[in-house]
Amino acid sequence: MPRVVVDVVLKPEISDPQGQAVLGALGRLGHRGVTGVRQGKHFVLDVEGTPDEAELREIAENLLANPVIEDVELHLSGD
Amino acid sequence: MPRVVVDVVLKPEISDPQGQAVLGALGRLGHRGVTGVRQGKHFVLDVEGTPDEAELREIAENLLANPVIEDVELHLSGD
Amino acid sequence: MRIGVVTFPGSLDDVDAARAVRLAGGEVVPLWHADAELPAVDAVVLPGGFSYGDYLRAGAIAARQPLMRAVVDRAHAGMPVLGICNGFQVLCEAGLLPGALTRNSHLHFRNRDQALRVERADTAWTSSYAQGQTITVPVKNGEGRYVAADADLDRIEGEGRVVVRYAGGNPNGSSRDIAGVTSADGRVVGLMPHPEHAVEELTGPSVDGLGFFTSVLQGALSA
Amino acid sequence: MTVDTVTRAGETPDEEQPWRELGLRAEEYARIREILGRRPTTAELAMYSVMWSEHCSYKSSKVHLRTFGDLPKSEALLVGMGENAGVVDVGDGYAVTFKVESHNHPSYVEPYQGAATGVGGIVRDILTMGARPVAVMDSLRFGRADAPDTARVLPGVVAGVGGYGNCLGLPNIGGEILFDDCYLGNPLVNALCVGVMKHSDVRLAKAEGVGNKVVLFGARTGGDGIGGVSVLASETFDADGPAKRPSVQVGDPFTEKLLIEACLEIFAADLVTGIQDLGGAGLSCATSELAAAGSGGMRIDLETVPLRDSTLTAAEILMSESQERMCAIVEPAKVEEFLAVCAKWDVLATVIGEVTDGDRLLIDWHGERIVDVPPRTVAHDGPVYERPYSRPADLDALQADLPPVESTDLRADWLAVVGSPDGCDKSWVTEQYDRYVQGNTVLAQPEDAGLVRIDETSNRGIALALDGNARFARLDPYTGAQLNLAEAYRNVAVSGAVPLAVTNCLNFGSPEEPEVMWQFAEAVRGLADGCRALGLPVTGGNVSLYNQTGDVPINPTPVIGVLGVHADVRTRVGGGWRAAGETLLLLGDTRPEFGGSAWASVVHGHLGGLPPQLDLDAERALAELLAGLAADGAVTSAHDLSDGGLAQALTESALRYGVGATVRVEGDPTAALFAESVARAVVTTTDAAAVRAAAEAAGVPVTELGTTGGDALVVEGLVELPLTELRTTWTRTLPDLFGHPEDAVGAVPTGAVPTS
Ligand SMILES: Nc1ncnc2c1ncn2[C@@H]1O[C@H](COP(=O)(O)OP(=O)(O)O)[C@@H](O)[C@H]1O
Ligand SMILES: [Mg+2]
Repeated sequence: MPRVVVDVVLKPEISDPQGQAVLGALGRLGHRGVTGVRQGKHFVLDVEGTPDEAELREIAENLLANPVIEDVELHLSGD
Repeated sequence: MPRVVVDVVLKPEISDPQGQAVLGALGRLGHRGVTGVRQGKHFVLDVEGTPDEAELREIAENLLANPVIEDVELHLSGD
Repeated sequence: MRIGVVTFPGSLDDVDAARAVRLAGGEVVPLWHADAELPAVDAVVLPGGFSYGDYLRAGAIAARQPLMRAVVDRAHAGMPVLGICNGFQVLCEAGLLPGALTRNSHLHFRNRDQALRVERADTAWTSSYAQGQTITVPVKNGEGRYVAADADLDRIEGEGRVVVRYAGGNPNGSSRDIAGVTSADGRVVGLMPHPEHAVEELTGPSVDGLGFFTSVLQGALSA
Repeated sequence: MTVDTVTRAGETPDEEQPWRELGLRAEEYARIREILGRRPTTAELAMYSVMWSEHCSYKSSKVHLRTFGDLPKSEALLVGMGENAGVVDVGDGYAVTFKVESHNHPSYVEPYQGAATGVGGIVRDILTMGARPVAVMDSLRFGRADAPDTARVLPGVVAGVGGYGNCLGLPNIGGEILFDDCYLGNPLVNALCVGVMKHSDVRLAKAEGVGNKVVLFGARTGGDGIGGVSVLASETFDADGPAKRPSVQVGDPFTEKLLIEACLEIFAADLVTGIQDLGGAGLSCATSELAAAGSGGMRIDLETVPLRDSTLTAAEILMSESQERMCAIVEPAKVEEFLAVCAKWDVLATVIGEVTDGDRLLIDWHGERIVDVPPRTVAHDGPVYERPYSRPADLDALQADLPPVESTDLRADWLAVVGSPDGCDKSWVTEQYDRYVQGNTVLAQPEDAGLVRIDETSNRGIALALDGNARFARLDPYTGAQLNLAEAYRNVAVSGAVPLAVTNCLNFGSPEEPEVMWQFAEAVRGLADGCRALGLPVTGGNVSLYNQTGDVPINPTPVIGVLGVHADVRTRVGGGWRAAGETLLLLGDTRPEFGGSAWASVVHGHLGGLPPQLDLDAERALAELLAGLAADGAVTSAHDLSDGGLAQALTESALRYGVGATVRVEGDPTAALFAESVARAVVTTTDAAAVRAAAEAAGVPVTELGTTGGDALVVEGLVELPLTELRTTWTRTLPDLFGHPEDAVGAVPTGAVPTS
């Protein structure tokens, strides 16, 4: 597992002004088929040696994400 | 296809201070197994009606990303 | 001479840009982002701020507003356009200027009085300066790091498109100390520092910024 | 789930209700039942519980704050305490409103968003008065600068203050940033906003006119921050940190910017009869306060409130503290135009109810009545406690523990004081704030006061300073509060402005501790007495209690803001020396006063004795002198003496433009350099005789200190400090702790991974 992807998204109950702004822009540009946008962060980590899932989960959940307002998705498979 | 995911990453030749800062912090916290970090953006779009791949690609490549410095990955399958 | 100053939702320095135009002797025409038509103006200033909150990318959403299409068309026809800070970001996003502006290398917003070297004194917006002159104006941004692929930077430099460079320290990690660039015809200029905040002794670190506005006015007179 | 209607509440009087979980006490719950003559509905219970929380009802502090209302009437005061913010006449038909507010607990839980939404909240308070916000300031307290948690909290707070204020286009013109162990588990984030309007533009939070519409505008209502501010601000954190995490809110400064522009256009077109921001307690607060202030009642259809989360219950909607929302009362004929202005600015606006001729606040949910209350009982008739208070048992011992009085190494002490986290250069912080936007900032940090031009033609301006020395207040809260007032007053005066009015943010520990309550009562009494002596009104303020970790309260921290008016900002006076060969004069008297001083703290780790002696007559004389000198152009710089004494002031003035000085001091050198005696300032002039004459006429003592020039600070026979050495010591402290921005990357302190 040389490459790990972590997606960080705002918890559903937290407002997402960035996603709202993108949605508004899409509407004004005539892309009406998109009805919702949430914006998060996407991290690509290069990992060396034995992959330790617990450590990666710890990194993702407590460092890459702000656990107060964000959830994470860990994709160990790489891309 | 009600949900489309778009990941936007900096082109490899553009430096990524955010990823660098994360990497530095990880090192100081003792997570030495991570040898590289790149930070990008992660969009989750809700799409209604017929999915039009060309339109989504246009949105991803020309609005969600800046083609001068960024590459995009479009995941039509949703999550 | 009538100079349009555009207000986008989230524009902040539009009042300042307008004040600078007036102090330089120009007539200000306020422009609204949502209008499709560009009224009769001789030049346009895109001011600083956080248009659309700078959500997505700085300047990205503003660059795709109706009025910007008209501005792009007129710019291609030779109308002078100045983009300051967020306005510079808009011009890059709109494709009028090369390169892109990204998160500062130190990841902080930074506001300081900044020395700049004028590299081109022959654009529509810098003719009041002497080439090589050093001026001091405020810089204030969080996403002001000018970047492009190396080959593109070489081309930009080779074509003499760098208008101003940071001197005495680079505040944001911009490639090759680039603070501002111009279009091939020298009519469109974008820069991260804020000349409109250096137009009065009372409120600025200098009055060095006034030259940007007098340049375009004099250019129009002599044209 | 059945809706808990008013009818149902009447039919099920004995149903169990979670009043305790909502923070109410048994007698408070009983009182609600008594007011209503039945049990409250779930929605009513929600409203009463948030509105009767400490944060919203001031139930512990009210009896003391009344003292401010008893101050003599001030001619300048147009709107007094009790409104969202007080309004002061600053001449030429201009009115100014300003207020400082705390966001301490949210900033500990989530530093960036807590600080950001703190700025957002105070800006809406100012906007609500009808004013255009023109500047912000921030007063910050953190734990020891090298403590690991400070590395987590400080960068986030600073980025949050900057991130929100910068995006609104409000220049940050000053503040404070100080460190002490007592704030480690409880940082303080106090934000100030000031706004300007014409007299005729003053707006009040009042629901008048039967049939007028209630319009909610701004962001959608979500589930974030339900009970957030009020609950967070009304409880003590235990040593393990906060338990309540989800009440954090994410600020959206862009929406707030649009809200500001929309409101100003709405005010200009005279489209509202009353307006209120939504802050702590959200709609519960806005509806009950608007209705209580009016002559009639109000009826709301709660299901019309635009939601971000469709699963919210009625009670949650009423309690939600979602940011960036406002509520207006609009005449029916003006509703269309009102909505059009909002649409122009992309601001969502919805008619949610109307003003009625009854005297009740009625809230319906899909046609069923869920709230039927007298609005005053929610908004104003909350409990009032006369909490017991007693002088801290350790205070006598503390005051008897006298500080050292003699430096054994003046040079080392000097460098230690100016290089300490409290004394050092704050550019690391202030460079993250936009000071230039709007183009009217005449003075900002590192000047003693911020100064903003409010009229480009007449050059009229306003000055502001915020000061809150907590060591003095710990040693003697009565005097400490007055010393803070005196310092802010003096800071405004050195700029050449005339002090006019006072705001405050009182940060204390738990009011349930009698010793904390005593500190609070003493500080309020002190501030009131100080304002009376200086002839200044208190226009408003904020109280933040429960600032403690476990059972250890913070040092009492009354942060005092003083507003001044400057008739012609072109005559403003800055604090830096610009030229060599000018005469340096010290105004005021120095005594060997070291209690609570920076020198005793930094060099000796000592806190004890009494704070410096207060002298408000001397402050007044000094302020009047400074205003006169500025107006006459008689001085080229002025800097007040406070924390760190003369050594600190000389350092700051010299390093500003890199001009040194040679000075002589008389008497005890430790006192001369480090004492913190009040009512002092250093000025430079090219006409010493004129300044002397003016000072003598004003009864202000003058001492000639020396002459500016050279590239060192030389105190003859005592110390010589090259400016380069001083500069290195003064500037490196915060970057060494929190990262040198020059190091392109990887300079982020451990534990603070910046990913936003
Ligand atoms: N958090 C802050 N925000 C804005 N300005 C600040 C902040 N902290 C300090 N400053 C500015 O730095 C300068 C020095 O601060 P300080 O030593 O506390 O001033 P003073 O002694 O006049 O109270 C002042 O101009 C003050 O306004
Ligand atoms: Mg001061």
